[in-house]
Amino acid sequence: MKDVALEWVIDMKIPRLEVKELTTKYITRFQENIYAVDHVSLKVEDGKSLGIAGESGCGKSTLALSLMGYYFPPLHYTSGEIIIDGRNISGMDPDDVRKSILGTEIAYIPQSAMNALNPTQKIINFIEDVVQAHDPYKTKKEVHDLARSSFETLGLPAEVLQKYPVELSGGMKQRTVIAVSVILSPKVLIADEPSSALDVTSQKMVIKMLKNLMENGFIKSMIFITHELPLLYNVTDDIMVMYAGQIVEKATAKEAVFDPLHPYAKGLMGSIIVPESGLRNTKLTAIPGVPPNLKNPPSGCHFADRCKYVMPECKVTSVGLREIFGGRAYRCILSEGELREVYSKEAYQNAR
Amino acid sequence: MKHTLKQVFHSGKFIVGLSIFVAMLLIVIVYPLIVKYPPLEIIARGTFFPPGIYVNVYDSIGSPKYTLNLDNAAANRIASKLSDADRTAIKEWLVADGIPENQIDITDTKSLLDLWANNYDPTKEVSGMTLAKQRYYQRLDTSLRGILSTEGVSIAAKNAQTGALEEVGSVAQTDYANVSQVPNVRVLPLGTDNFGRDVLTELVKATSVSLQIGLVAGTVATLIGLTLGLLAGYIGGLVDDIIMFFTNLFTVIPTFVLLILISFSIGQEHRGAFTIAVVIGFTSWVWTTRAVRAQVLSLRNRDHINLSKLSGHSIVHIILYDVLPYIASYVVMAYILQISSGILTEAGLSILGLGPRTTEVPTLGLMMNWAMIYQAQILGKWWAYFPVIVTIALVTFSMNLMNTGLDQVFNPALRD
Amino acid sequence: MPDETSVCLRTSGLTKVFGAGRQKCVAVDHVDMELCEGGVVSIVGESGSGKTTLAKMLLGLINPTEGDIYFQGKKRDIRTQKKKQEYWRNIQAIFQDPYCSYNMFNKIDAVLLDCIHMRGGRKLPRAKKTEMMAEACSFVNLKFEELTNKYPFELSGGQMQRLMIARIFLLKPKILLADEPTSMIDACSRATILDMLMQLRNEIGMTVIFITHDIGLAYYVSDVVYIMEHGKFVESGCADDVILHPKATYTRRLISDVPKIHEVWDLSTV
Amino acid sequence: MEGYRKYFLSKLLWFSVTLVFAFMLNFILPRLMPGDPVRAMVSRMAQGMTNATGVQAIYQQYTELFGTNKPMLEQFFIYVKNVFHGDFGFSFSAYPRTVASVIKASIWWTICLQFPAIIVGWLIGNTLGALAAYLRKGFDKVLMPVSIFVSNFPAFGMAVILLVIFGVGLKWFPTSGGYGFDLIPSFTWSFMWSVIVHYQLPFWSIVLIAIGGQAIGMRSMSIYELNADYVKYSRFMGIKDRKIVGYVFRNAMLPQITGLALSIGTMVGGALVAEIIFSYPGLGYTMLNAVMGQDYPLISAATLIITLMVLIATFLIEILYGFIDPRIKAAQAD
Repeated sequence: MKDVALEWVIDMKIPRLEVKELTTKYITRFQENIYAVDHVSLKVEDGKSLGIAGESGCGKSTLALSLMGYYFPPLHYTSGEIIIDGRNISGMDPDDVRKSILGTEIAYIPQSAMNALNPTQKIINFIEDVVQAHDPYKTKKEVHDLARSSFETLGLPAEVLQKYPVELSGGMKQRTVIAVSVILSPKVLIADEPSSALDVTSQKMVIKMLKNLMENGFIKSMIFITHELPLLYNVTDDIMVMYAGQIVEKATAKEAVFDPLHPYAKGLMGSIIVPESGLRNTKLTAIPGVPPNLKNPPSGCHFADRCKYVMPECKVTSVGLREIFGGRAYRCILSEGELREVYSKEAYQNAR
Repeated sequence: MKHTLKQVFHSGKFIVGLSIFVAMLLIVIVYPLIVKYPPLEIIARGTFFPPGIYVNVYDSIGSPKYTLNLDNAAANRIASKLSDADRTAIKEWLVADGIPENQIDITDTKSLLDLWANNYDPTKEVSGMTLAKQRYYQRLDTSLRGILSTEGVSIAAKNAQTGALEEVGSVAQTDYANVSQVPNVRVLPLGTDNFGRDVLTELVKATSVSLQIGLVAGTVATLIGLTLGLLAGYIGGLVDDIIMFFTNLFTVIPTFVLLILISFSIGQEHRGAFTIAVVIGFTSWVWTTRAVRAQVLSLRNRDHINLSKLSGHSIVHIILYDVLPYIASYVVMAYILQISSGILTEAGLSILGLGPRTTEVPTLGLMMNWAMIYQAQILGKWWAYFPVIVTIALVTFSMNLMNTGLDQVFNPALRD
Repeated sequence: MPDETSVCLRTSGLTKVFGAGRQKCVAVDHVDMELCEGGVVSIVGESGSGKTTLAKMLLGLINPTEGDIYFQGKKRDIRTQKKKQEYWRNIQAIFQDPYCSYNMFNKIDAVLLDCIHMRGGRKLPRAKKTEMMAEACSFVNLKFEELTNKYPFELSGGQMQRLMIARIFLLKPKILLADEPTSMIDACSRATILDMLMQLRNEIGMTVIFITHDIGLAYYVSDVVYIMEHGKFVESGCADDVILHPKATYTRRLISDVPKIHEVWDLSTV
Repeated sequence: MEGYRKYFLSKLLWFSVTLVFAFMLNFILPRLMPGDPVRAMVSRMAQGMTNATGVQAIYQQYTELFGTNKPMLEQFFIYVKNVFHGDFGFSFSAYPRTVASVIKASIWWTICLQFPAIIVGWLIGNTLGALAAYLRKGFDKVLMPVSIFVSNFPAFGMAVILLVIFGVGLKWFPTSGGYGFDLIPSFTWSFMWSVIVHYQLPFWSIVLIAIGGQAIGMRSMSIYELNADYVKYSRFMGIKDRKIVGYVFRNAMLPQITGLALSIGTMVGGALVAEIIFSYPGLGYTMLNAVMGQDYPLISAATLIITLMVLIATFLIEILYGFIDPRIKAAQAD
């Protein structure tokens, strides 16, 4: 009994995935550095899912790639730590990461499942390669049994295994990719826009599958990346908003959507469109301007140029992430109270 | 646009290709301005004179004489007369005579002749030597003495009245003529060919003709290919089906074989350089058509075309301003390739004897054909074929290098 | 139902078939629709529903296999280039992908000048043209002075789409067909584009046909909504009715499958 | 399998259509010559012949063969019928041998020389191109320009250079012929050895030419494939780089097979010229002799045979391609 209790305590204490001040960069053909992920820290605990939101080019997809701890050009690791189950993988030998982390500890679902599978290989042969890359002594039969049982549990027909990717429909392909990703029962799943290329019905099926994976304990935690905020709100427990390579807001899904603190997050949430009554009476928020070029990011707040509430010091002082009560955090020079005051004043004026 | 052009000129491959090509072009243009010999004039009686400076012997006797005392003159003279076979034979005799082998260096003419002069004794019997071999050594000895003589030679002329020879002058071994004072000197940097023509002058002319053939063939092929590609891609439907039917047909039917048939059917007397070029052009449009069609197909559904239509522009305007600029880079690349393959095809045809008729102008292929017929490659007359191969290779290489450079600029995926 | 005079565009039995034989594909299947002057109409459908094909037929970019289009009560006639030009003075479009909508070899001035010329302004003095272009740019919050001698691809996606609206501002057509004008644009620039479109509609009183796959967006912008499935309209009507009280199974499924934030998104229905 | 059958049938249909067209070209082109083609032919070649009865015999035989006095369509059917019986008439230059016997004597030399050479060149070229794409840096920097240079090197140039270096200079291999002049074709060791030795230079000159173009094509294909999404995904699933490179090369190689089918015609053209340089007793050399001897029937037959060979080779390659690339099956199943 005591052991169980202790394990429970440890489980609570040590997050499944912890990232500390991770910075990665792209090196272009012209040897320019683009810091697409800039000192990002995050924590995901067991049974929790984390969503990452942001507009295109904010670095959310790069963050997904960077979290794998396995880098290839043009993406390069710069600094920071990635800790999975207490193991720091950022300093590990790439081949060790490949063998003992990828697919078994942490798995990835790519943005475009359409092209994620080798077109000239049957699904089952790819699964064989995946399994044998981690355990070369597994026999073909064992792999086939594993694949079949795993596909059946996930509600996919076993015939899919004998097919080539081109023979599958878009939604089926995406679900197959998810099934392949979790074949080695990874603890953490990183899904990068897994459903944005699909129609709404297939999207719903994919989301349902992911949620089932979480609920049935196939995976312990999930990081879900998308630009579709309503989707994110429905899928994950927590939401992080990224802007120009940095995290600007970190909160529970509900707080992030209905009570954002950072001016950018506020704008983003104000632009949500869902087919619900009352939509026609809301005024959508627009944020003028474009995100900064990450080749030479501004020295102060990255959002300063587009911010409605900008002050002269915003452009010069670099702003850190402010942690507030309840695990929330945001990146702004103003305090929580000051921000709320600004927002309520604005709402009052709009109402008049 | 400007930016892309700048990128093109930053591509190393393109620059190297362009430099080689421009250099060749300059030579082809400038050389005939300086050297005005007719390229197909037969100047040599005999085949394959090696490259060098040809000095008129008659004129050099008549030109002012200078006496130069040069130490190695005699040795050089002997060295040039003494063949390798003779040297080995001398060594053989000397070894048989008992001289240690390591003391004999057959490349050192002076010491070899010294040893010979000191040791050779025609009367001496060497065991195992045949009579014939003995005779050979005796003859060798006599001729060596002749070479070694320090006497000059007399020049005699026939007396017009008596018919007797009279000495009119003499040439000493130390006499020199200044080449620039000899009235008749012909430099043949690449010797002469099988017909006795100056290879270099012929080569320059041939390069220019071959480039023109390539240009005509390339232009014809590109124009046909561009037109058909645009029609097939832009209009689509039945037009596309018909054009693609013929395009696929001519892709599979080997062009070269088709060319052989056509060239032969035209007949020797009708085959001029221009005709051949046009025929080559007419048989090689397939690749351009394919490339242009593929590009136009992907462009056709781009919204800028739709927008242009909505702006009320005519089909001609749309093709000229909205389609052509986008495919221009591909067309230029295809054009470059067509020119270079046109040159190669002409050469291949000519080697078969189906090139332009031989009487008017040389082409690179014809030069190759002549060299092959006269077996220059077997006879070791490298100057008759090697410069031709190098020229063809350089032309096609430079063009393809430019093409690869362009490709890397326009297809970013191929960059490193 | 609107009376006959206010209908500016009507289709009857509009059909488009691609291919033949076994590859035959009916993209648009006997579509009837009516468009009232000054209204905003949305056509909502998933990819492959035929909405873009329908749009292209309405624009006169492709010919229908069957059926007719009536423009301002008369049967549309665009058989000659001249008549086409006339028709296109009345109907214009904004396309989905701003990066593909411009000829990258033409400068921004050329894009706008084209519109002035199309409205018959070819002979206007240079200064007048510049003034018109500057006015159009300022309408969409762009500075004309900064745009001259620039190419469209030097702008951001949102700016390019705004330039498209400036184009419409100059052309002042009767009907604007917006084919997913915001789907390639970030959410926070979307509102700007939509606001500008609506403002322009109010100013010049044009009719807007909004083509989208996003049923929420359709609800937000339009008065009338058509729901399209496999080339057919399955439901149509006033936006509030269709979205809040859908009748067709397809519409109901479509709406229930879209994630919401105030209402519960029921995953069990898949 | 259904999809593949459809693919096969469509290819077969296409092959037949091309075949008919090739026949027609071969039939029509000589008839486009001004004047009576048979008269022109016979009078042209009669310059080189002294045997007056022979000339007359040939003239008779060709009016028969071409049926010049009959309507075009009938002429065509006569022609096709004769070709199917292997009857191409008499050769002018090798009279009284028939064209069929001349072709029969040389066709195997060409088949045994060119197709192995093209396939070996294709294999080596693809391997090098793949390596260049994968290794990059130094290897690529050297291989690329060399490939461009070699692939654009004239086929005859390569042949001549090999001949001069290894035949004339080093004397490792004989410079001409398919076997020693003093030997009679037979299954003896000395004859076989002679054939093998004579085979080397023409073979390698064709291989070298084929390598360059294939290497360039394969390099671009591989670079394209290396950037594909499945590469990233496979990496993140922990699959070893070496295995992923295997996927990439397989996928890049498959389109190269179609590339081979498309370029085989061009390659054969170059290879014919290489035969000429080495006086190799194949169709290329036969064709040279026919040109020199103004032997029209022989040229016409040789071009037809080569076209047929290329068509069949293309057809076989495409059939093979459809069999091994699953993407084809899927595309056809639609």
